[in-house]
Amino acid sequence: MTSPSNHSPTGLDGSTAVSSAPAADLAALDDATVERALLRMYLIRKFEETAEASYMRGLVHGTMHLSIGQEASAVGTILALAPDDYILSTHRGHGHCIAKGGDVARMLAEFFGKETGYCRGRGGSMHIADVEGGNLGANGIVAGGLPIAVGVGMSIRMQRLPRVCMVFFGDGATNEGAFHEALNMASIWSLPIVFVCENNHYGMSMDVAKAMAVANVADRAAAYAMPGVVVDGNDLPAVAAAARAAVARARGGSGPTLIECKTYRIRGHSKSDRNLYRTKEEIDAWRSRDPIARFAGELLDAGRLDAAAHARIEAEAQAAIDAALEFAKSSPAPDPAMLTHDVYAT
Amino acid sequence: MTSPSNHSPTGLDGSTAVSSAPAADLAALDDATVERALLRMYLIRKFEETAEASYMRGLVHGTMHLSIGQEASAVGTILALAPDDYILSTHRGHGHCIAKGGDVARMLAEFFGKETGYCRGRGGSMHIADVEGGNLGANGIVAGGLPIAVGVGMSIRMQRLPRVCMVFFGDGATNEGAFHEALNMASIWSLPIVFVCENNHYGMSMDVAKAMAVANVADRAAAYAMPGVVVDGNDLPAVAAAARAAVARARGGSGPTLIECKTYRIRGHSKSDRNLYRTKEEIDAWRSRDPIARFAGELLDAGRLDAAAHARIEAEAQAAIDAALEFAKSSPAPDPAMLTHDVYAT
Amino acid sequence: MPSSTSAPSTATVATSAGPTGSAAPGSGAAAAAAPGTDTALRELSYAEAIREALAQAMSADPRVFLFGEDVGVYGGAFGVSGDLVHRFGTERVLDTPISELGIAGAAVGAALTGMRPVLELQFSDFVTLAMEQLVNQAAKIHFMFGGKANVPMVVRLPAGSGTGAAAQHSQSLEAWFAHVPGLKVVQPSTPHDAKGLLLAAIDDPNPVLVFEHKLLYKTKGHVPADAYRVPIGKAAVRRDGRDLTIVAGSVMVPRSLAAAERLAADGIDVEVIDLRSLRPLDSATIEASVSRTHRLLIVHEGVKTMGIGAEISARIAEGSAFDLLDAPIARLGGADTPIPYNPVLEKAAVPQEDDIVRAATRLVREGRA
Amino acid sequence: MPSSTSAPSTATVATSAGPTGSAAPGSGAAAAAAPGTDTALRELSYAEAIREALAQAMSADPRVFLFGEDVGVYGGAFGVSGDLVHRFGTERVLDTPISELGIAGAAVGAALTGMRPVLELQFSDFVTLAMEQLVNQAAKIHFMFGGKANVPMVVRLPAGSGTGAAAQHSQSLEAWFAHVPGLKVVQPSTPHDAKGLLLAAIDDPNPVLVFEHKLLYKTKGHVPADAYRVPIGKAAVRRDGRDLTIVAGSVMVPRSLAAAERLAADGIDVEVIDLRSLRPLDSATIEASVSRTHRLLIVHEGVKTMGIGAEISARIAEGSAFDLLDAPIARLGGADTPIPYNPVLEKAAVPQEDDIVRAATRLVREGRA
Ligand SMILES: Cc1ncc(C[n+]2csc(CCOP(=O)(O)OP(=O)(O)O)c2C)c(N)n1
Ligand SMILES: Cc1ncc(C[n+]2csc(CCOP(=O)(O)OP(=O)(O)O)c2C)c(N)n1
Ligand SMILES: [Mg+2]
Ligand SMILES: [Mg+2]
Repeated sequence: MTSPSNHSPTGLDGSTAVSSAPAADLAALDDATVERALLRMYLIRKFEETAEASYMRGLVHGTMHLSIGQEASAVGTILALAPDDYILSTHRGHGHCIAKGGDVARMLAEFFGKETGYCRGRGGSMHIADVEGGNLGANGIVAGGLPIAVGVGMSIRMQRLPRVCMVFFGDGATNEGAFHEALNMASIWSLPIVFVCENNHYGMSMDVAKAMAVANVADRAAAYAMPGVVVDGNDLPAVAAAARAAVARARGGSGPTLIECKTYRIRGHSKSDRNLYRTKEEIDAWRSRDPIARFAGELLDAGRLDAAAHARIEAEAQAAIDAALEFAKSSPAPDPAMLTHDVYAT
Repeated sequence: MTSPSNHSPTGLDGSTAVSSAPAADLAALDDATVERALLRMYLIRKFEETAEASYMRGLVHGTMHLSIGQEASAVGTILALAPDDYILSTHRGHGHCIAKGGDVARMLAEFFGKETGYCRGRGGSMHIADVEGGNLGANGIVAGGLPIAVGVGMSIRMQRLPRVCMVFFGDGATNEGAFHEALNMASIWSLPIVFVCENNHYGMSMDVAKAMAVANVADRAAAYAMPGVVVDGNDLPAVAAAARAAVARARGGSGPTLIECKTYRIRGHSKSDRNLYRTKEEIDAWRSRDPIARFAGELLDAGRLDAAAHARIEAEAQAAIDAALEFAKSSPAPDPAMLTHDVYAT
Repeated sequence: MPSSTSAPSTATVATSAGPTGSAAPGSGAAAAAAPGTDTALRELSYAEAIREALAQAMSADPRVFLFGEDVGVYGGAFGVSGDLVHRFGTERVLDTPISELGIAGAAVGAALTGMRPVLELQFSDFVTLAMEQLVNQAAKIHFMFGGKANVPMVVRLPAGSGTGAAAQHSQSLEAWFAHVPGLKVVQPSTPHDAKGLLLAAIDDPNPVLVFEHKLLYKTKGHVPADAYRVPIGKAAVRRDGRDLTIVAGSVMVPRSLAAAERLAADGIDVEVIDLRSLRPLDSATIEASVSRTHRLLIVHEGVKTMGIGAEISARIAEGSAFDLLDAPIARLGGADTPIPYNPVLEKAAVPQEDDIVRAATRLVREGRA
Repeated sequence: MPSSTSAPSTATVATSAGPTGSAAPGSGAAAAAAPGTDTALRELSYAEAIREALAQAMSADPRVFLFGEDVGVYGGAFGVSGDLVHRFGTERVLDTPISELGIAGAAVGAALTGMRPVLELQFSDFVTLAMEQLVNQAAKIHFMFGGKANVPMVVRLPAGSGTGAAAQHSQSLEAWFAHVPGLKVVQPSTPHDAKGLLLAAIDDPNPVLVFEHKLLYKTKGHVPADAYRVPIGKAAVRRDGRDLTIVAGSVMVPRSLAAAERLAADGIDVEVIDLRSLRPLDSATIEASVSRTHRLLIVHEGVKTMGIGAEISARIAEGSAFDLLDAPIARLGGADTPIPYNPVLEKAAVPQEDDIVRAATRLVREGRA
């Protein structure tokens, strides 16, 4: 089967989303929270667009994995976390970092390989970490963060901290052995972990429907006697509601939850992607469910936001990214003489 | 929790065995088959006892993993296979090899490290393979055979052969990532594989109830949209019935099945085991469900075997093992000058 | 037989088969060869050469198949498999889930039962997930089973730095596998060898790891149309010289050849040996060269400490060339660091042409690198 | 400062700290020390010494915990953890499922967030399943994150052959990790160092791999009661000598010391250096010795090709000792084969005392091993 499949967004592949009460989900978020959520979604979108444009203009090298279209998943889940909770992110991790409160200037500086970047130019896009902010890092290895999350959960438990660890991964990552081992250990030890699968329907070119035999990644939670929750990943209030429940469960000592956010990656997997495995129609159908436009629309409809405030938020995001770009460009590069410093901690 | 748990054999941990028709399961086996099954069970038991005694007398070095108490699982499943079907075995693999028709003399010679052994003394207990007989080898790596089975299944499929691959593993192995990756691939590609989990309730000292959160290993099959079957692993006809169904399904192109044989390891995990993690009562309770005595008893009760035939079969097994021991002892050791031969195929 | 020169890393490298590198005539059908092509002029890229080898092997032998992540319609992360799925179908060019341990084991199982699998690992760094199957199973089964089973499988591993992919996507781990009896390890540096070594690897009854270099995929060179083999275990002299032997592998070969031209202009006459195979290691070719030049510089991208240069240095020093050395053997290898993201640091982390020129000059002029 | 002799592999090895091995006074509470013991006579086995180090570290620091397969009530596959679970409870001596990749990653996560995990892998061979987390994550996080996070974790790995456990349970893979910047690798040969190096490893802010040897677990030696540290990165001279330097690690140290006694009776005076750390490698101590003895024999159990001896040989030959060598450096290492099951073949596959005596004699008498 080399023909691209069609993942219609409307049916969510026949699965039922957890939230059947969209109004209640939105009502559960206070005004400050909805503004913060919208701002962060815009920050992510504009960050990704700026990263892409910088790449196209040859300002950065390497590769990048953009999360355009997946903003509600990153922001909605992390809304449920406290500042000292932990996250572990993925190769497609810019959104998680911003959602957790990361500084877009230090992120973009990292993308530009600068000494002022989060990783002082050593890590780049795939390794951005904001350890002080609770972001224990993006990861270049698919499913690489999952076993690490188990250790973070153990650490929280042994230190008797009221924290939670939220770990992100894609649909493709759920076929790695690491996924299985991690979910099993988290479950038998009732660790305070929230597993968030961002199912964007493809692992690179591999259709999730060809890569696994079950309809939902969340169905796999049963193998660990863990709650598995499917949520419309482009619906911010719904994602936030699912995450709140899972975080409360984890913090309360009742153990981990697997949340599956059904969403879609609008851009190619990385720069080398020619989109041979999917149709333009499929991409367009998902484009029409843009999570930012949708959330903003709901807020306007519900009278929770007016057009002026919306414009102000978008402009604030744009200004932050513009400043970040300036910062990134003008920051100094690392000193090559320092090449082998920071290999070992002292 | 350092106190040993108690796995009562009667309740099978609350799970329901697949077979609710014991009489029919037995009736499904013809006379030649029941005799063969009983003979092979006795061969296994006596092989293991002889291996153990040889070890105790210092005739062999290394370690060994005995399957005493698990004979019905090995013999019952493999009864469903044709001679050119494949098996992949485990560190606790003597029973599988014998059940597949392996020569006990060449097995014992291998255990003694002799040139006449299946592996010419290079492999030992943990690596006995009878490639010509369709036994692709025991494996020293827990879950090591599972990914290999996927390749065997692919090979069968691509060569358009009517064969099946049956792969064995323990309960402990199901927590390895390899288990997950293998079952997933077998399922998405509908490969002709039968996965047989011999759940003897412990992975070394680790209680299966502590190592996973679900009641049955078979419950994990759901994560792969694969049938999962729990069977009383000490009930030979029931095991055989479950295996026949799974083999037929695989051979018919309908894909893999996960069979879980609930059983018990009567001996320690290996020579170094002091049984600190389980009670004498538990061991005794399972001893009373000895699969060989039970099957022989059923046969006698059902009039399928008389005492004389029973005695003849047991004696035949004993004679074969005695001859094997003689063969093993008197066989030549490998020539040390050949040390680095057979590292590469030519 | 000096080969023509080459510019730094991405330039065309002319293929000089060299004394030990004469290509054996291939046996398989040259399915992908353009008929009537003048083979003397026939140029392919390294990626195209690999694809041609795969196509020829699959056409000639129904047991051969390719599988891995995104090798199908995507055409491979580096475009190597390209259109093969359209030519051979999805069964023989099979996309897999992201399960490196599982697919490595699947290769073992298929090889054990009569197939000739070729597995692509998307980046060689991910071999860290497949070590169990490669090292404990593939490498040992023939021996552990007393010689009664073979595991004729090939693993292709895109390796190396220089693409800005940072520490987890830029490693050069090939030296590990040279430590594992039962495996063979090759590392082609030219389109010619990329094809010929891959075909030889597919023929081989043992597991063979083929380390390809990401920076070489687009380099072009002469590739004959027939299904020739390049023998595993034979190094190739790429350039003759009197003053110094440079042994290099993979992308370090074009860099060393470029350095050699600059050194020639400075009056230093360098012999360049392309290692090609790491296991078995062709010490004889190196030793013969060193007996003539009396000086040895080894260049590789993998971390210097415990890189393949350590073994080469140790072997040459303990062999008959010991008494003939006019200077201590020198090694250039990767710095003692993960590969950094920043492009300037990234370049500084592995030997570049300038480093080779500098080390070679010192070794010849000052007797020490 | 010649140490006392020792019989072959399983005999008691007297601990001679040697010039570079002076133990630093420890800081932790000596929880497990028998009060009032005369420390000069205090003997423990290698396994007991490790257990004592774990107990002292756990008593002194609540961040330290031990986990792995069967480390709890079973007491560890080789009895190393013994009764620790009864002393520290099941949270700090934690049995895990059989999930090597997962538990290695768990160590990374715990270390990243303030704990000091000590992970036991049941056999070092199973590290093949954990390479991803150790090599891509643990080793690189500090660097990839620009120095802003540490991964202070310890992995204990029982290694080596000699127990009849065959090819998948007998490997010596430590050389691989010496190739990985970001990791530290140690390999104690005595009970004294087994304790001191483990305590140093637990203190270290970096990931440290401790390769223990199965044949050494029952060997006895002097172990002070206090929580002393043996510095990582320092070799120890175990025996002074004039004619030849033998560098050995792990179980090859007692074998080399025994060989040295036999050689002494034959008039050959051997200096024996215990490598102790593979990364960082203490070339200085080796170089200093070789400058005095002018001959070097390296002995290790891991496969000779690409074993740690290759790096040592290369470093010494390219260093200042090059001109001082009276004979080529020689290496004894594992044969080019998986470890066989048959006990005679198994012994033949790795260096034994006789092999060391033979190689040393030839090197000194004939100038070539
Ligand atoms: C272990 C490993 N295998 C393969 C890759 C190459 N790779 C990077 S991202 C990716 C697809 C991942 O798919 P998914 O988990 O669904 O995440 P997505 O990219 O869709 O966000 C692949 C195959 C990798 N980085 N790590
Ligand atoms: C990858 C790996 N991890 C650990 C071991 C050590 N080990 C050998 S058998 C065993 C227990 C296996 O349990 P299970 O799968 O239930 O099989 P059983 O021994 O009960 O038959 C362990 C931990 C191993 N051989 N391989
Ligand atoms: Mg995806
Ligand atoms: Mg078990």
